[in-house]
Amino acid sequence: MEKLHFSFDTKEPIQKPVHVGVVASGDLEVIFRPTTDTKSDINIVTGSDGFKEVWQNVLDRFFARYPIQANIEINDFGSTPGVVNLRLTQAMEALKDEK
Amino acid sequence: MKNSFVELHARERAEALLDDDVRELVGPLDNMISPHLEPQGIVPESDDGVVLMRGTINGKSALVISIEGKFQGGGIGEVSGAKIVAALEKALEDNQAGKTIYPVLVLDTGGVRLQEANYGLLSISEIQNAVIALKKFVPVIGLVPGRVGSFGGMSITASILSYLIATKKARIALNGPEVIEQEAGVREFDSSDKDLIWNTLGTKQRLATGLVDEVVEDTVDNIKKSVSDAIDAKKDAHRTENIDFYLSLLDKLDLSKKLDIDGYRKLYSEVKSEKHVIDDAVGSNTPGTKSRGRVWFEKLTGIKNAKSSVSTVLHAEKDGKEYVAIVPDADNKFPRVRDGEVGLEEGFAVASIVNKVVADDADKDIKRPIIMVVDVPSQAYGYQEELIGIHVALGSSAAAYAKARQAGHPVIAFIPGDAVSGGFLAHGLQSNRLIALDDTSITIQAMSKASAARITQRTIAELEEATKHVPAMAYDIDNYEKLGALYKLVKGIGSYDATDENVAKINSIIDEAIQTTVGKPADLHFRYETPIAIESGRKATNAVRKAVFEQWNA
Amino acid sequence: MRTLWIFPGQGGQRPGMLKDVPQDLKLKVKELTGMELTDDGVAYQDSIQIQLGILILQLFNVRQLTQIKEKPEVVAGHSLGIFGAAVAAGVLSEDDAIKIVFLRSTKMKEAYPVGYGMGAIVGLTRKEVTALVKQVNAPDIYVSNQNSELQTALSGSLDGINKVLDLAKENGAQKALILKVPNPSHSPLMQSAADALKEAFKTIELHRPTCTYLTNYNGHAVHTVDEIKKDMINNLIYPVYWDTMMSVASELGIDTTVELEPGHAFTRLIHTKFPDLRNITMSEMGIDDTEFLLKKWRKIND
Amino acid sequence: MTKRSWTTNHDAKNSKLENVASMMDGKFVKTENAKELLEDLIAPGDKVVLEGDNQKQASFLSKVLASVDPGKVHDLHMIMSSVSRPEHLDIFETGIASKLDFSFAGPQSTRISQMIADGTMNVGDIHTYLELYARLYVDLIPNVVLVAADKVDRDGNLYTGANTEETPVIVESAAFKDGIVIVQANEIVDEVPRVDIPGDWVDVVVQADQPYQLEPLFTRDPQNITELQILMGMMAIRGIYEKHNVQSVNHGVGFNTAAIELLLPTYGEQLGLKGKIVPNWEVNPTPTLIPAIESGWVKTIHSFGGEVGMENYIAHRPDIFFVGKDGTMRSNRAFGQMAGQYALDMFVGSTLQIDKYGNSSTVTNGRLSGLGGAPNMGSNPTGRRHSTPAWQSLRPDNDPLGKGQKLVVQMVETFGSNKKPVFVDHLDAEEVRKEAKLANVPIMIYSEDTTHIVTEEGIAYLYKTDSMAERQIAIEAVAGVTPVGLRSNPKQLADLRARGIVALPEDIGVHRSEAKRSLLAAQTMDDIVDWSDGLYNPPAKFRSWS
Repeated sequence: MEKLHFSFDTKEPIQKPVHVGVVASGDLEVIFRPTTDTKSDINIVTGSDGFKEVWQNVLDRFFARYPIQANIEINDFGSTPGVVNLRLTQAMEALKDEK
Repeated sequence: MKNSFVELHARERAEALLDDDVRELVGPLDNMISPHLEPQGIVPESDDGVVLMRGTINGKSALVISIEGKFQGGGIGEVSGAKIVAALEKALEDNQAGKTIYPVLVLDTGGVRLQEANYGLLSISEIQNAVIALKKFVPVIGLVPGRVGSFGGMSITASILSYLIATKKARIALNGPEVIEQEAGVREFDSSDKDLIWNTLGTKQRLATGLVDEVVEDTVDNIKKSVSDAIDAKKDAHRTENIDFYLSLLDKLDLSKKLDIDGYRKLYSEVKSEKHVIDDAVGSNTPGTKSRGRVWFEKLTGIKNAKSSVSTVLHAEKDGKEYVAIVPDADNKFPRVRDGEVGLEEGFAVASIVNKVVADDADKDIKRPIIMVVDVPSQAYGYQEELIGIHVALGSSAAAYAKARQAGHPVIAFIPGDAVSGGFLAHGLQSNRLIALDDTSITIQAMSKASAARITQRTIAELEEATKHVPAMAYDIDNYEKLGALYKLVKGIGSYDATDENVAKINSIIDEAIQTTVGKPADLHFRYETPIAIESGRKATNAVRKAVFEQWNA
Repeated sequence: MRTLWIFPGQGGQRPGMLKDVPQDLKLKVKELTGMELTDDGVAYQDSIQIQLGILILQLFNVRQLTQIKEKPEVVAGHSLGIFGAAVAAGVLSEDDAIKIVFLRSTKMKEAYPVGYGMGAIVGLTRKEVTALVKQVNAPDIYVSNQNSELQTALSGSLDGINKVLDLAKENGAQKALILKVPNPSHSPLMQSAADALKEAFKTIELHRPTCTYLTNYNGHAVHTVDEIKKDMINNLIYPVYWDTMMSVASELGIDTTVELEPGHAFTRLIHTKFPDLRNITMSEMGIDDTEFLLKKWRKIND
Repeated sequence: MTKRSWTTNHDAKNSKLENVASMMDGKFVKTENAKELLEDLIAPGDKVVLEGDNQKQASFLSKVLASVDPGKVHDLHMIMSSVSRPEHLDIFETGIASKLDFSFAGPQSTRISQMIADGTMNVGDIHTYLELYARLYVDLIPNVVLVAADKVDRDGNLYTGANTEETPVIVESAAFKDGIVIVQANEIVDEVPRVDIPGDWVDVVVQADQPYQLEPLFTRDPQNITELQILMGMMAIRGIYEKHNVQSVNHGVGFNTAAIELLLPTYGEQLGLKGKIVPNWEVNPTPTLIPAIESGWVKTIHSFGGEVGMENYIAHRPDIFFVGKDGTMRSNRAFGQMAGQYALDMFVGSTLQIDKYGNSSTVTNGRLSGLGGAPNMGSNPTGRRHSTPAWQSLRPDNDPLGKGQKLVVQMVETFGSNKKPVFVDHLDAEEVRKEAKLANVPIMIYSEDTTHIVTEEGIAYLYKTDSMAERQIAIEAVAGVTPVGLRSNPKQLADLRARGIVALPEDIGVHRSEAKRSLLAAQTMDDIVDWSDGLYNPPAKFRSWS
């Protein structure tokens, strides 16, 4: 198990918290919380060691497309980068929903 | 099919059962994760795998408790267990105050979360106690949708629920086939034989033999309707009050050949229930199979070489206290119950005995204390035990003890021997005071090391390494004390040292324990309020309870 | 039904594993090699005790399986395990196997250059590991056993291996560690052992195999004495291509595996690769349960 | 000058048949004489076709062939569309055979790669199915063909039913060029339900000791379909099937295509596409199509071969499938492959690796699995002349002589389940070419034939790119965080989206949160059985327990 931390200088603060996903095998859960910082902090707890660089790439790409300001927590149980991206973008969709 | 319920995650299932306006308690944003997983290199989940949601089911105020089968196989740990118990207790409070609220449990669980073994066992016994109390007011409906199904201690809980609805994608049993194969060998239960597993544990068979009350098609609408109708009809299968039926059934069981599915369906349909009364143990001149439990029972009751109509269950009254013990019988007619395990007959016999004590004292103000003498290496691991439904037997005795305690009988557990898994849930964990001897030979755990290693895919060495970080994983009594559940850990008395002087000492501790229950609520809160529990043992439990109570009302 | 018998190598030894092994096998070891197998914690620090112990345990398992009229369609040994496999295939006698394994373990003990050993990387393909070794470009580092698609061993100088392990961790390897193996097995550095075995095999009579044998050195399915002999002689200087052997076994149509003692490591590997195969591990299931399952599956199959 | 005889082949065949006449009872030979029969009828060096596509195997005859005396029968030149049984390769170890021309070898990819590398086997070449069948009539004309049939009557008429597959094209190539046609029969009957192959084409029939082996190759358990595959299926339906008004399609076997089949009756219906797209299919009767059939999405299905368990369902749906008057399906692999090449709007497949240019291959871990049918159907047939709206939608605006092209869609997740990137700079196939001494790199589908790539990130409309450089940039935009994908940058992505060369889910109105398993019309095999009113009977290994 590995704990990773990343941070990104971003500008668009999110308005409400959002939770997506389940810590199942090959899956992850993602929690967005509004933050007062002018940057996004990402804390990841993952069951697969040695993928720091891949996480960096996934997050670089995500924040390039969605430069949001949020406190993000991820609990990951061995998902592929595709599933990580799916959950992050689903969280973005949930943010836009009024429901 | 379209709109499948089984495909949904635990949170979606809760939302699907409830009408639109819902509110989750202690959800993912509260981040009450299990403190015991990260030290073992396991990724936690923000809701620790249990969703508590309040709302209405077709207008009826309801609490849905939905276990996430996909997180750690739906295993119950300290935090997830405490969430369930706290929510059930608030529902009880509301019902007692006339504010009717119907609890619904969605069981998708392997039972105890092995990485938090003893916390899982404690929580499951506390869940069972809360369900028994609630059933006096409202039906407590259980739903087993599947893929994981319901296994282990939570199947004992399932047997105690008022009404059990399932889909055909679920299985229900106490011991998984892999555990039985590990404990009893492949000829007892071949875990590679998928047909055998599903035909034995699948809900089609469970419906035919009274272990499930309704099997519904896997759609959200069907399932919501069944749950709602069951509530309206105040359904109650009284599954754990079927004791004479099962004791009659066991009398007719032909143990000369291996029981199979057709054989059992035939037997189940033909048995006529006859009243069974199990008399007090009497003295004899032939000693029974040696065990710590037998030694102490005989010394505490003064009955030498005690024997009874059920060779493995002894009970007797002495100085106004009812003693109950489960003991081994090396040549017991049940082949899988020869070392003191709690099997079918033991569960139903203990239930019969305890229910009779409660009935006899029903109109008395002072209720006789019931003293469990606990030395149970485990529940029985056997194919026919699963086929008949050993989880119902253990549920029957757990329910009997809980009802006795809630009726005012002080229930004290004295532990001179082992206290393991389903055996301890059936005969031990429904007591509101736990007294144990400080002897290294005693094992208190959820599963044997060999089985736990196989299920968690670790070597026994890795398992032992983990126990160093998480006391709840440990097998010895000293670590168990750290959980704060014991009333007293008696030092200086070995588990076989039942000298007159030691017996007198234990008797006085038991009497003292009885006094501490007088005038106190008949629940299991004692375990949360001991100094060790508050300071460390149940810190996470108490934090979760506080959060659930605060969030209960919007 | 087509069964594959799997003979594990060093690693699964534990004190007391020889308690059921018949006295005549232990006596054979004493007569043929002068070694007294003590089967305890101290013994299993010594490579000779470990290898001879595992061998006679597997010879006993082969006798047990033969007694219940079981015959393998395919046999596969991992490193030390190939000698048990050769006996099961009827190529090598029990006595010769004991003598050869004694020679092999003695040579391995002698060829004990301090600072040499093995490492393992989990999570990278052989291609990726090979590229890292090239990148480190230090002497005496060889890409060695391939136990599964993403489990590759390294053999050679420990300094060199450690450099590769560090690189691996930065490139997505889940695990990268030094193995508790005292010599650079399965690499050209063990040539002296291969020479000694070559000499010994000159005077050993071998017979045609009664089943298919999967070679360590290139993962082929073979049926000739020469190929099996080559595998036994050169076993220590070539990698064990276990992943390829298991693919070939599956292509030969096997549907059931029986892993002989000790341990169940290789059953776990093949179960991840081919989940539909039925598996038996003799270390957990005794011969009675093994017989029960094989008879039951054979009835379903045929 | 002696007169040249023009019937040398005919005479040779007759003399061979004569010296086995003692074994023959009409066209029939006893099961126990099969070995002797092959030893007499097959001469060393003969070209022998052994029937075995990846489903139906002439398994009795292949076992008998492996048991013949290598002294009598050796150095055969085998011609096999699919190498899938162990004995298919054993005959090369014993010298019975020495040369092989084939198409697919997935189930034996390790052994065949080893044999090629160490020279036990000499490979003529690797083909797609259609070109292999075609060569049976040009430069690979067989001396002997060994095929399998379900039922055979007294006159040797064959009933091959749903599993007709490649039997006709093989038998015809021998029957009319003095090749010897040997048939293994499951059953010898007085009257066959219908004649699939006339007795005139058949020389010898042997009763097999057990029915020929049949693999359920196209069955996919919906249980294993993931949310990513559902998202990609939604994008494909919206961004390709609907956008290009696709009417006829072939689905390569896989979970991506199974997801699309199970999304039509639910997601497709929500989009109002029923009756508007894909009425006509060239595909094996895959069970995951049942919900779409029952909901009225599908008008016709022609199949290369049958699928175990679907027989009864097909017999009850003659309006949809190609069914004989006896009520059972008639498949045809050669015609199916031809239809796949010339008659379809679109081919949808998946692959294990795609390089930066868009070439794809299914070579894995250095092992040659062969090519099969995908390269044929995943290619743009320049010879085709008729047009359809889908083809036209790919026609570049500024090309007066343009005629559009077939849609060839590759669907892949950017990372495989082993967490290795699918998009790579160099295909593993490039190394395999050296090891297996092949003329060409075994590419499954070439870049220029690939019109769309779908990943979990989005769709790249490659046909819209005007240069290889722009094609690479489009691929990079949807290749996630693979080495290829990391070269993409936000500016390029924005430009490609603006010009419609790349679409993310939000660009085509696809909501990622809807990508849930509950959106599938069926989640388990039981659900599919229910959809079929119990007519579908899943093979044992797919039975979902309940």
